[in-house]
Amino acid sequence: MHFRYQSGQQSAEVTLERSGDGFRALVNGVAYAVEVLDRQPGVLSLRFDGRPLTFYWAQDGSRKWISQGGCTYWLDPPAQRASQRGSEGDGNTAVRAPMPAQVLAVQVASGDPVERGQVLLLLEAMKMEIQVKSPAAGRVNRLLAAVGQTVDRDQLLVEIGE
Amino acid sequence: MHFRYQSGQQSAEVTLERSGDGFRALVNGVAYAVEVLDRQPGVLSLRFDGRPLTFYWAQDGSRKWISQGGCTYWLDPPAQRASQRGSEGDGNTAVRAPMPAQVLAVQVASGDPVERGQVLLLLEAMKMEIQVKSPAAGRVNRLLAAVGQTVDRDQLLVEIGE
Amino acid sequence: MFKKVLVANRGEIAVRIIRACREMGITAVAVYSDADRRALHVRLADEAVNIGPAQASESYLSVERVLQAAAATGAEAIHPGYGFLSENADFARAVQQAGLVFIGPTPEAIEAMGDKGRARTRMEAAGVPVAPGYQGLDDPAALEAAAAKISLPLLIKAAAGGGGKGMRVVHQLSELVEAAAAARREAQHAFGDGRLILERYIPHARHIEFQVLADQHGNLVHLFERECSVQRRHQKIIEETPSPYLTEALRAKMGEAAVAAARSVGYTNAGTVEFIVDSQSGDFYFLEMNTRLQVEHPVTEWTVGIDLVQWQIRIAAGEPLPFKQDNLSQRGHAIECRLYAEDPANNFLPATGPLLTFAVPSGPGVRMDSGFTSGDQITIHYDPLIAKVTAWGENRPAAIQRMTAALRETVLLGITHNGQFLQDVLSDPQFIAGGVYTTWVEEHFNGWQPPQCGLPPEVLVAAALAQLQPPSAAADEHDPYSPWRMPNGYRVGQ
Amino acid sequence: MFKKVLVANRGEIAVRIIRACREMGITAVAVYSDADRRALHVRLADEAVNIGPAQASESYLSVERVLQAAAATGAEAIHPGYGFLSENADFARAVQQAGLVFIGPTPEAIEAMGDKGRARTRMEAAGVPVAPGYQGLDDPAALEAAAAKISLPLLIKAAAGGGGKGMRVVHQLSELVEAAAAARREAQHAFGDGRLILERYIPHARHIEFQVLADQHGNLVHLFERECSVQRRHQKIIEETPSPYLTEALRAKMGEAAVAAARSVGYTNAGTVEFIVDSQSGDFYFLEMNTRLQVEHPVTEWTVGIDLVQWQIRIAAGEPLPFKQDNLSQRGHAIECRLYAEDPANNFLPATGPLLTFAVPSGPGVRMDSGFTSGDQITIHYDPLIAKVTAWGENRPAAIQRMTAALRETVLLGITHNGQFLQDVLSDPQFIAGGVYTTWVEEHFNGWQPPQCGLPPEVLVAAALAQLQPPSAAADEHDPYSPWRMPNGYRVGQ
Repeated sequence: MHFRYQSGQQSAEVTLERSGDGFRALVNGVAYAVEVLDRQPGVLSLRFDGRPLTFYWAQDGSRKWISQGGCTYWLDPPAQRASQRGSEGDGNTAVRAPMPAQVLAVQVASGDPVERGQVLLLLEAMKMEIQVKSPAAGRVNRLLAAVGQTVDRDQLLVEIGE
Repeated sequence: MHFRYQSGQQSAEVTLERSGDGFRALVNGVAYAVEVLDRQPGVLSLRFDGRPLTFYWAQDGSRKWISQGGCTYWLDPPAQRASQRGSEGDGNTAVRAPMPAQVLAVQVASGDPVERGQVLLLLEAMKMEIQVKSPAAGRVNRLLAAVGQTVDRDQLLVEIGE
Repeated sequence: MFKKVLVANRGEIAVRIIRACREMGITAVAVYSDADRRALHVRLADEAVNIGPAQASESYLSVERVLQAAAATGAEAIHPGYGFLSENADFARAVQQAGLVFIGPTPEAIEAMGDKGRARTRMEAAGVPVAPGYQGLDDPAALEAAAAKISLPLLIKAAAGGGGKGMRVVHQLSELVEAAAAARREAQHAFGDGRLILERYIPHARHIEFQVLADQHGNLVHLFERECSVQRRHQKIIEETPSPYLTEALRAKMGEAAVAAARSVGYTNAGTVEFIVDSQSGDFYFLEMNTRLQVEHPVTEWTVGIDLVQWQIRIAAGEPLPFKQDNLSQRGHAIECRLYAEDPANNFLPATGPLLTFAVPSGPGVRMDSGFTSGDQITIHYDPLIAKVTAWGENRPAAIQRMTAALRETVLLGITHNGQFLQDVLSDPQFIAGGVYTTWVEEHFNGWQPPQCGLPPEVLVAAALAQLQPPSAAADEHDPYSPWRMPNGYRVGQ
Repeated sequence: MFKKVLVANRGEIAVRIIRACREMGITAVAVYSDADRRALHVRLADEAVNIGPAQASESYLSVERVLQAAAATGAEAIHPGYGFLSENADFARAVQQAGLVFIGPTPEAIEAMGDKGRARTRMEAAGVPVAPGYQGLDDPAALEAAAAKISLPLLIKAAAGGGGKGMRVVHQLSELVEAAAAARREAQHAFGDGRLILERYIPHARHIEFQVLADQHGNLVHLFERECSVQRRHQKIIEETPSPYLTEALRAKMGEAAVAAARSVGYTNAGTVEFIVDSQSGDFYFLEMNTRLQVEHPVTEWTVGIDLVQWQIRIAAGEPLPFKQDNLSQRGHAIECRLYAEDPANNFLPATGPLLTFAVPSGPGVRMDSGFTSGDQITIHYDPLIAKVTAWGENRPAAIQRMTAALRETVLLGITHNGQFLQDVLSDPQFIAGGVYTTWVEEHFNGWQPPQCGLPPEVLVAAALAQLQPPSAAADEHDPYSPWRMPNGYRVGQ
């Protein structure tokens, strides 16, 4: 059984073979003896090369979250990292939401000239209000946010062009 | 959707119909408004006729265990109560294990005459030893337990006949 | 005692209050917005009433809707928790006028402490130290005259509000007028009230607060301090008691000041007097009084052995406190860590998402207060507080060790949170030495990034095994203990 | 301090000790039998060593195997927990001879207290009250002569053992010789030692024990009492502290006796001196000393504010106790309930099976010590103890209320257990009044049956909804909060 994972820049390959009561695992070519101690929905306890370890995991779409010993990891299927940030090389400067939020106010209109540092929008989340400022002087080429709209973190709000 | 359950002597019928965001439930002919508040593996929270209630449940073969408000219930599919105790009307007196245990000693042999109160076997479970005594005078007609054997609660150990 | 209490809140504090009611044999009524229709506090309550849409202003902040819910369910008293309507004197008054009991202080006490400017005046009169400063500064000339009498740096604060809004630090007199104008605009915008207070700014200040408890029969005690200097954006992250800073003499002095402050406004029920302490000189100054239960109340409960929520309810029902100041003492040390849905590597900005998996720590000396379980959602509508982990130990090092172990056991998948950041603070030598102050996190953890955990082989193998289908039952028949044979039940933390 | 400790036990106490090690930065090594290959204590430990088959005699009771495991892992000390090898002087000696540290008293102290007859003699010499009685009664004439000097009823006990084996109550002198012969046979069979002790039998006796703690530098203190009179088959079910029976004067007297008892055998580490108290007269008598950690130690930890397991380890490592008797006091009230896998409606006989679902209570003042999680199996091989629930409250009624709420929150599906029985005991007026004694459960709950919960409609509807398949995702797209849309994660107790 072969599995491939990607996490940020790193990728890895895992092979599992049944071996006695457990498994022989190959991770990037290195072999480990693994036994499943316990298996419950979302929890997995292993004896990994003799060490007992408990993992909590959850699936969110194609992403796997795993927690062990106070550290959290996420694993994606390989080659899934189609650059979410898209094409920013078109001369426009993208202004994105720094947090998931509701749009409280939009203080520019499409076509407006803007200065560097000028407040473009007000966002609010969890009783906290923040100003989204223009990172550059230019013109509002696209305005993709409206008052009352809910936006995700990193969602494109405004494109500033020349 | 129709469901039928049995618990000991009691049996009941449940009908569920989707209704708005929730369900209309009919239990033995009486209607209740039900909304599912939360649903996780083994846990179910309902708003039942306006009252929030959380249930924990588990399935063991065909038996459903449910816990709510400090009480535990078990539900079986209907007509499944084929008398586990079997035919005891054959003139024999059945001697059953009062607890799950390992058989420590068998102090009678098949065919032996026994007196009322005579120790037939010794059982041990969880560091506790108990004597299984004959409920009647008679003869050991069948001996179904051997030293070292693990027995369930209510498992037939000996039949005492005339 | 009340038969039925309405809990006008949500999240962990609603759960906490519902638990207290259950232990006291009181029926607990929850209220909820549309976004909280399936929330834990709703699932745990005996009854639950919808009070409007997700926006707090139309649900949890609506005096009318909350009172309607109380009337509809026949609740005799309302516990406001913290936040929302808890420090709203009009609400407290409306509760009384509806013939119900407000579980908290009188509307008059709330009002007396609600305005920072007026509270400052009252505290001075009561002999409680306030930071050198002035208020009622309407024109630039008065401002400059006042500033000249205080040594630099200066702090400009809004008289009406809190939470850092309308606050400015002035290091040079030349910045004064412009800073004041900006602060006034911000205060006017946020509170509809542009009045300002000018105070000496205390660098390396510690935030140390005293819990007070008072019945309706004149008994008023303090339950010692909580050190709350580990803050980001003026919000507490880690609180503990006893404070590693206070000497016995200073503790006694501040405790007396807290009692005097509360007594001067005829305070009843639970409240907290917050002080700013100059860590160089040991001088302390009244900051404000929170006229309600505090988020961090569990560390006091651990060390003083008093159930604050149960006493809030008993005091509101008219019971007298059975103890005096001399009967109270602290035992051991307790710490609280706030698990926030936020990204410490992104200026601590809020994060939202599903709690796919939420496993809580257990074991002796560990307490978890949470308003959520696995499967719940954290939305943009409310507070980022997911849960509070508190740990008690025989002394401060033991409490820190236990808290560290508890945080390592806490599992929170599906959402960005500050769990790793909290672990880093707990292991920081300066924190361990007790030498922190309110701007310490900002200065010391500026640019913080989560430690690179890498991709250890065991995690990759676990991921593969997690997605592996169990073999047929027959395959493991030889092993009566095989985990693949286990029935598929509910399971809890270790 | 030790770098690595081997925990020679299983179940909740192994988990408890592993936790203490983790908090102290010590690597914890678990041992396990074949039946426990996947047990919680194995999953939680840093390392784990198989020590043999399911039978305890060939695994957890094997001195050789445990020492081999310690040698193989490089452990410096062994914590024996309770039961198994914990009161085996030969084991303690073998540990020392292997150059390791036994976390417990000296072999000599274990031996001095291990034989009831010899311990009785030593206690008399140390001025500790023992019940009027005699030992070394080999022939019927000596027996009758001794019996004539004690008032009826009489208690015959095995000198070598415990746990009720070889025990007989004699109400008439005419029964004496035959009862003694039967007791002697039973004792010979169980302990290989037929020696008997004859004592006055105390009806309506209370079992009250004192926790002691002693370092290797001569400091010896008691940590107050535990009332353990709620028993079935000589095994404790519910324990609490303070005892509702003791006056301050009697507490002080018994505490002194406990300290004298421990000091007379040069006791070190944690131990418990058990007394029988005549509830009519208030007279108390030494029963035995348990030279190990006790199951019910959490109630002492709650009220005294001392972590007993951590101190056991520190004492074994040579640390001195930093407190004296006068520094110790109790705060509030704590109760423990033992959740047993047994059928209270079937003479409390053991039950086995899977823990399909095990949800533990939470909230302030509640602690759960368990050796199992959902999916684990309870087998016939070991103890019926599934978990211990402990609750702390400001006073006894508050602790009882909290414990009742905690038991109602505890979910244990798939196995017969005593959870409902415990709730019934807690709500019994005689228990609430504090008027119980060691035979009270047998007398008062004889023929107990679980209350008929019936089949409420909500339970039937929940069963149907539990087996209902979620609708297609599309069906609930209009509801962003639909529980059917929730991802399928792990979830923990409320």
